[in-house]
Amino acid sequence: GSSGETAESAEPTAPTSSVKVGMAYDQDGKGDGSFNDAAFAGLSKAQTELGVEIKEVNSGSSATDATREELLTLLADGGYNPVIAVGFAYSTALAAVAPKYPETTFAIVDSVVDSANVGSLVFAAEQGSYLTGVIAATASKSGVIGFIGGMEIDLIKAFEAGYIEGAKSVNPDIKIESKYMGAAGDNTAWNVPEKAKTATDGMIANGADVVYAAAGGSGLGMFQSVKAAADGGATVWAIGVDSDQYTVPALAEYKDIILTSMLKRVDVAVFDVIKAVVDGAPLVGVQNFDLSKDGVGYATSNSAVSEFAAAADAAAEKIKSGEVVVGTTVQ
Amino acid sequence: MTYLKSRRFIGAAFTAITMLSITRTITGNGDLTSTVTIAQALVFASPIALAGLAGIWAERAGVINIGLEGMMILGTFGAGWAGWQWGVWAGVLAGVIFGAIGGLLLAVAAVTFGVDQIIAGTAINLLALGLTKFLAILLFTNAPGGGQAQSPPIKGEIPTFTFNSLVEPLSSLHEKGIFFVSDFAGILAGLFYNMSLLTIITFLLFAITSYLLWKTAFGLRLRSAGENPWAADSLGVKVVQFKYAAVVFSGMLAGLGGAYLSIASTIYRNGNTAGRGYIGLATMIFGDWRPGGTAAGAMMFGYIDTLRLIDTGNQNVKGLILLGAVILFAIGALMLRRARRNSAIGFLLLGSVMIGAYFSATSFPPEVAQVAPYITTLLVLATASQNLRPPAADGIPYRKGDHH
Amino acid sequence: MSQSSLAVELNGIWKRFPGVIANSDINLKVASGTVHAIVGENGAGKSTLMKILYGMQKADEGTISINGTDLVFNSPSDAIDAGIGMVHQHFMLADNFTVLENIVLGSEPKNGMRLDFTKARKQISDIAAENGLAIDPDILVSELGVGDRQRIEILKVLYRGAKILILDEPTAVLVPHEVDELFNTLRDLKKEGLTVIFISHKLDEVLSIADEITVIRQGTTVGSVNPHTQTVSARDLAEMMVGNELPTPEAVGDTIQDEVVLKVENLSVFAKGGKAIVDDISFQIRAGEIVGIAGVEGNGQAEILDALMGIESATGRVQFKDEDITNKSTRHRRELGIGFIPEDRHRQALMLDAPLWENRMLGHQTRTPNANGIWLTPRSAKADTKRIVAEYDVRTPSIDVLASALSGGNQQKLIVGREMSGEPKLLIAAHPTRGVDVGAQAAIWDHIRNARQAGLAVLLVSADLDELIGLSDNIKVLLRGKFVADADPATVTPQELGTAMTGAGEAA
Amino acid sequence: MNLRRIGISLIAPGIGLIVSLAATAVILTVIGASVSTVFASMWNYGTSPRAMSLMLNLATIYFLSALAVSIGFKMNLFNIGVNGQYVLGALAGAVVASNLTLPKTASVTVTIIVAMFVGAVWAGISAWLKVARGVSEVISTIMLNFIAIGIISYIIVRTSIGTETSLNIRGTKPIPETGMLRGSAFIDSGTPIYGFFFISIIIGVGYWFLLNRTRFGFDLRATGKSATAARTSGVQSNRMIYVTMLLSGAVAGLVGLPYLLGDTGSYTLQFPTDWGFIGIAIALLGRNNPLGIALGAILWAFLDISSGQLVLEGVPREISTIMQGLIVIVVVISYEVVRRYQVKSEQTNVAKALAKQEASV
Ligand SMILES: Nc1ncnc2c1ncn2[C@@H]1O[C@H](COP(=O)(O)OP(=O)(O)OP(=O)(O)O)[C@@H](O)[C@H]1O
Ligand SMILES: Nc1ncnc2c1ncn2[C@@H]1O[C@H](COP(=O)(O)OP(=O)(O)OP(=O)(O)O)[C@@H](O)[C@H]1O
Ligand SMILES: [Mg+2]
Ligand SMILES: [Mg+2]
Repeated sequence: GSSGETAESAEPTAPTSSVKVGMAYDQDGKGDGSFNDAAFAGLSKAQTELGVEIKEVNSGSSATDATREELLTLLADGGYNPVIAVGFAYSTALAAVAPKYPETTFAIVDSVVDSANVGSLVFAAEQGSYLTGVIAATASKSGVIGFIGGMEIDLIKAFEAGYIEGAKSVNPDIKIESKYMGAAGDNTAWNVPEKAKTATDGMIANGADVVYAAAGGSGLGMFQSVKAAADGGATVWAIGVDSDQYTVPALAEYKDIILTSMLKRVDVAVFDVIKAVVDGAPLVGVQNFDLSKDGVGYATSNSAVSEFAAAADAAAEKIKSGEVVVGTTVQ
Repeated sequence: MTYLKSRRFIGAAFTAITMLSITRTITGNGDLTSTVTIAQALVFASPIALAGLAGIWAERAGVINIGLEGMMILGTFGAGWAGWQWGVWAGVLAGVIFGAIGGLLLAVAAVTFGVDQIIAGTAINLLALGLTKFLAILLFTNAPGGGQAQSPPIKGEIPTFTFNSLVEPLSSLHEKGIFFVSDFAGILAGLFYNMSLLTIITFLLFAITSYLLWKTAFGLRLRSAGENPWAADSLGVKVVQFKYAAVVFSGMLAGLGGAYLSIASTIYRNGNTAGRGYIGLATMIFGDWRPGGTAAGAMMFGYIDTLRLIDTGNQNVKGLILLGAVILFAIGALMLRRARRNSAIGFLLLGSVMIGAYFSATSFPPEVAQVAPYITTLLVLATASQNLRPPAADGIPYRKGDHH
Repeated sequence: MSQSSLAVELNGIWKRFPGVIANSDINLKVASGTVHAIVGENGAGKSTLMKILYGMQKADEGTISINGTDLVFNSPSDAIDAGIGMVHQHFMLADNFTVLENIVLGSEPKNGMRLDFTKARKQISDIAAENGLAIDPDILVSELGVGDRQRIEILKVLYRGAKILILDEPTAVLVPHEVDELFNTLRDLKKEGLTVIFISHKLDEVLSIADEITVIRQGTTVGSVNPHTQTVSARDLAEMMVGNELPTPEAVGDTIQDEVVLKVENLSVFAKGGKAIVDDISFQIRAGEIVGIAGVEGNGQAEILDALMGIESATGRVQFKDEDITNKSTRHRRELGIGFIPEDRHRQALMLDAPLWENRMLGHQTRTPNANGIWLTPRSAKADTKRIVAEYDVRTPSIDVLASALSGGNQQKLIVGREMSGEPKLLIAAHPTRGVDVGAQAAIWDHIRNARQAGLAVLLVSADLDELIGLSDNIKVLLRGKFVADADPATVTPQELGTAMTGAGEAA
Repeated sequence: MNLRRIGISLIAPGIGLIVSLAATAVILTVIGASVSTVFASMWNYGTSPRAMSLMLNLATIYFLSALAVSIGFKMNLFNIGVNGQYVLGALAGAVVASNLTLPKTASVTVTIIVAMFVGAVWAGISAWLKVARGVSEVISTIMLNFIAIGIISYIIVRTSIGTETSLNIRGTKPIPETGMLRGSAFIDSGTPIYGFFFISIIIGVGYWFLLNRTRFGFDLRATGKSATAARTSGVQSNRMIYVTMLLSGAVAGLVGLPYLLGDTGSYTLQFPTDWGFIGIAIALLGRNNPLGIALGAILWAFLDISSGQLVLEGVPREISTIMQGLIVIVVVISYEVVRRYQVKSEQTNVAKALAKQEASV
């Protein structure tokens, strides 16, 4: 397959590089408004700033480890280097492929693959969530806050755990309501904004005035619910996740109720991986994107958050210094 | 007849509220009958109810429509796409039209070509899934706010209505916690709280269906195509035309159900029907191929989903368990009175198990609520199947003059 | 009467189906205000002709003229508009609908969009009262018996204001007093000026009610007789229908042995509502004996046979030789050596879209030559199918063709051949020669007689009284699920038997 | 005669393939891709050794799933519940296999038996509901699919059976290598063909024998062709429903095993859950005939695998999903049309042949 597909190559004015980046998303791929799009943001930044050629693929809805493996193989065979696998679902596949292409640099997001040429990009989501927990608890007047999770899996539970711990560090008596949109294995959990809306409605009805969602596409429902409550005169806030959702065009109409977002800088990590290859010093091994590396954090694009920034920044310092160690499971 | 029916309806409503009220009193959990719960349950129930209603139309005309899921998917897509382009009402229209196309395809395969209806419906589900995913990639990938799996937001909103003068006094009555009265008040208020125009349309479609199918000549002819198409043909009824009309309209309703979903989430997303077409089909059987029962079945799904999601302190699932037990005991008692001892013992036993579970556990995992509607459906069908009366020629391919 | 105008005139009607010519050049004239009977063998083309007249099927050639005007019917509505109504051989009713709904369907009285139930109810009760067809319009049809259903069918037609009434075998399912009621109704209708076209196999009935009789043979009209002016007997009509002398199965010597093969005690079969369809009957059949059951269709014959085969649940006791088989499965009964020729061959005896040789295995799939232990043996099954095809004169180019490709008569021959295979001890047969042509009929009779010689016991149900009398050693008359009389085939005449079957003998 | 029949039976899939290729070509043209390049690269890639190995592996899974569905279809039982049956079967198999310390043959055998048993039990519920309570299997199997997903997540998330198999992935404890059945790499040196590939061939042949050469198979087919005639012939319909449903569920229980024992070694929450629906489609394509199903499974797998190459060409991989959907709908319609034509022409032929015979006599 070498039919001249140059449609996606870099613009003529930008710097050019001979590096070809292959990016493999899981399932339906980008367009989820958070996690996958954050990865894409890093990729397109690399495209414009470094002039690399890019290629994106997705694994489709009934993917198996074998078909994921094949996708990575095709990319590696096609001369793409680095090859970045977005999502922990790729871990088995990558573990099988990476050793066969020692010359290629691979990276995987949200998982650890033990191979000399793989960069494992993991994020201390609990640390970032701790900060949003601090902000939420400080901002809350009612002493009730909420958390909306997508699928009930360990990855998302770490968000919840950090959030709760952060909130309790401010107000030990705070009441936190948590709800997941689907049990583990229920793939619809990421696609049910209307359910997230209901859950948020319920939390607000029970007094919650800050709600944080880590629920992929379902998170939209939280914004809708909070917006509706705010339109009804209540003082309520929503906290976004992954990207800075305050600046996401699709969410523009909810802007004013998005206090902040927990940033999981997949974009930074992706960009770093690409840049390292361009620079000739590939990032391999476990790359822990935590607070100290600015791999997680909170967004400040909504000026309303400045009121609570002091508390959050103080907490951040404590985590960085090791004074506070945030757990990844709900106590 | 009408008098009898309305009396039966009032009786059923009375029993339901009483059982809810008993449960609410024992658990002390006001959520069970609160205004918000009911209002939300209506939102969740509506797309399922529309799918069920779609099923009624097709199957009353003798065509099993297992392609409801696919037609609903087409509806979600149509609404997402047109809603993004031209606003929410265009989305509704496109959802209906896309669903109709799915219906037309089923009609061509099943009515014209006589393909086994379950097979044809399954094929439509497959096709709809592939087509919408593909179109989503084509149309939404580079659109601002869209992605290859989701549309950009739908423009505009469907108006919603709240009758505050009614809701407020009723809601405060609900707070008082009086047996039956408060529960009734909470439920009633739920019907006037945050009611979307689409939900009202759904109600109207149920009323219109009841009227059209059971009170008009048109309905009699349509149903005759599902009961005995050969007899209908011999009386000059244009059976094939009626089947086409019914199946296409069924597609429109399923498409509307899909559009409802997309509009409720303000976007189209791959997979956001989450099997509701199949659930709609189940509620239709549950409801004995009639609008009233189908609406009740859909409401059960919506109600359980709502309680699970607005759960405060994991008490709602517990409440549901108790509610289940109360209902089982009630049915058991009824069976005893009808001298059906074995069934009665079964129900009472099951009820006791649930009571035991209720008192021994402090909370239940959400999976219990997740599967509860499906188990309930199976239980209802297992106890009531013998009394259900599907259209006599449902699923039988019809060809003119083929009858012996 | 011959001067009166013609209500219906059919000229040169042709209708071809794949492999059969159902109607070839049919000419029919029906005077208005008369009852005109059409008779002919099974498959002669009567129903097809009537469906053409009613617009349900289109003739390939020919013209239809109603009251002197040439008309083309594209659908039943056209015929209804022309004042024609039809009561079908198989009732065309929706069980889950009420009587009212069934009657008004297709021509509903309306009040705006709404179906005007009040008006409909009134119209129906008016018509019902005028014609003595009383019935509750709000009851579900599923709760009604055949007599009532027939009344609904007639009401349906009258409700549409039909002036020409087609009745396709209306009496087949009726008990005698219902037949009388029907005939009274028909006479009333005739008095009001309606024209009735009436199809029946019961020639005595035809002679008693018809003003004119047309005979159809192999799709063609072979003649008309006027029973008022000509003296015709049922036998004359029958010979016109068949085209030659009727072969009569002759009873040959007594072959009855001592051994009791089948012993039935107090057998009852109940309908869903608890009504007894078969009501406490007892009888026995010895080896080498043929016991015939005479009765009008629908008096419990099918249920007796199904109960004996273990298909329908029943109370009482059934003993085969020394074994109590009351609670044994159908398969077990078949394996004991009970052959079964059911009434409805398409539904019960054939897999229409399977080849002949697979059909040969049906019902015998556990035994040689079709199976050996759990394994099928297709090779020997095919060889044996060829044997049956040869011995029973099944007209087919090959044993690999689908059963649906054979004509009904040939299908029947295959079934008879199959059930006579493997030396059955007992044969339970319903209408074994129905739809079979004259030559093959005689061959089947010979096969049965030869087997009887060898000790076969037979329970025979047949609508063909000559067949029943000719074959049986013993005839029992079944009426409303009970044996009401015994007849000796050596002495009884078909007329006597017919009388007993209709219950007319009861009073005597 | 037989050649003619085979020819006729190929007409419908042929039409399906042509129509869907044509429709795909139109779509490709509309989106501005080169039709010939896309088809050529699908073909070139799809016939490369590695892709073929992957294809056979995927086809193995699809084949088993379609076989499970078609056992029911043969007697007009619609087992829509293969999804639920196989996920539970695979989970049970994974749990048992991960706790076994037996020699390979014994361990794999036990795993297979457990998976089949669980699949059969789950299907058996529907059989019971149908026979004893008159509940349509279409609805009950769909409900049971939803329930199965709930049970799986409960077990993996909330019981000690589920562990974190790798960062962020929960599943059952890994199966020891002695419990795996990885197969051998004979087409492409790097990609083993599942051991289940051969097992499924055996099952396919067994299925054919069972259906066409045993009494049970005859009873089953007879029930499918005419339930009333079968009953009159001595088939006990209730028993048939139980046996068929249990058998279908048992085969369904196997569907997840090629992947479990050949690849993952653990039932994780990433385990695909929609192979049952694919099985329905392939059973329809293959007309419930094992050879047809095998071809259908390979076609389906070919489209799935080669679409992975398409993404590299900038064509959405979902184009293959559309092709699959179109093939199914066109094929089911053409089958029906061809069947009618066949019946009619056979009737006419018989009549003609007889007329000739008579004339010559
Ligand atoms: N739709 C059809 N397709 C093919 N053949 C048909 C069809 N309808 C009738 N025939 C055939 O046409 C012939 C005439 O059938 P018809 O039903 O008119 O007979 P009939 O005289 O009414 O017989 P019976 O006395 O048994 O009712 C038969 O051979 C029948 O099998
Ligand atoms: N309703 C129907 N639809 C399709 N084909 C039919 C129908 N009824 C009968 N046939 C076909 O019409 C043909 C004649 O059937 P019928 O039962 O009338 O045979 P027959 O004329 O009695 O045969 P024989 O010459 O052996 O007496 C057969 O091919 C039969 O399969
Ligand atoms: Mg007839
Ligand atoms: Mg005949």
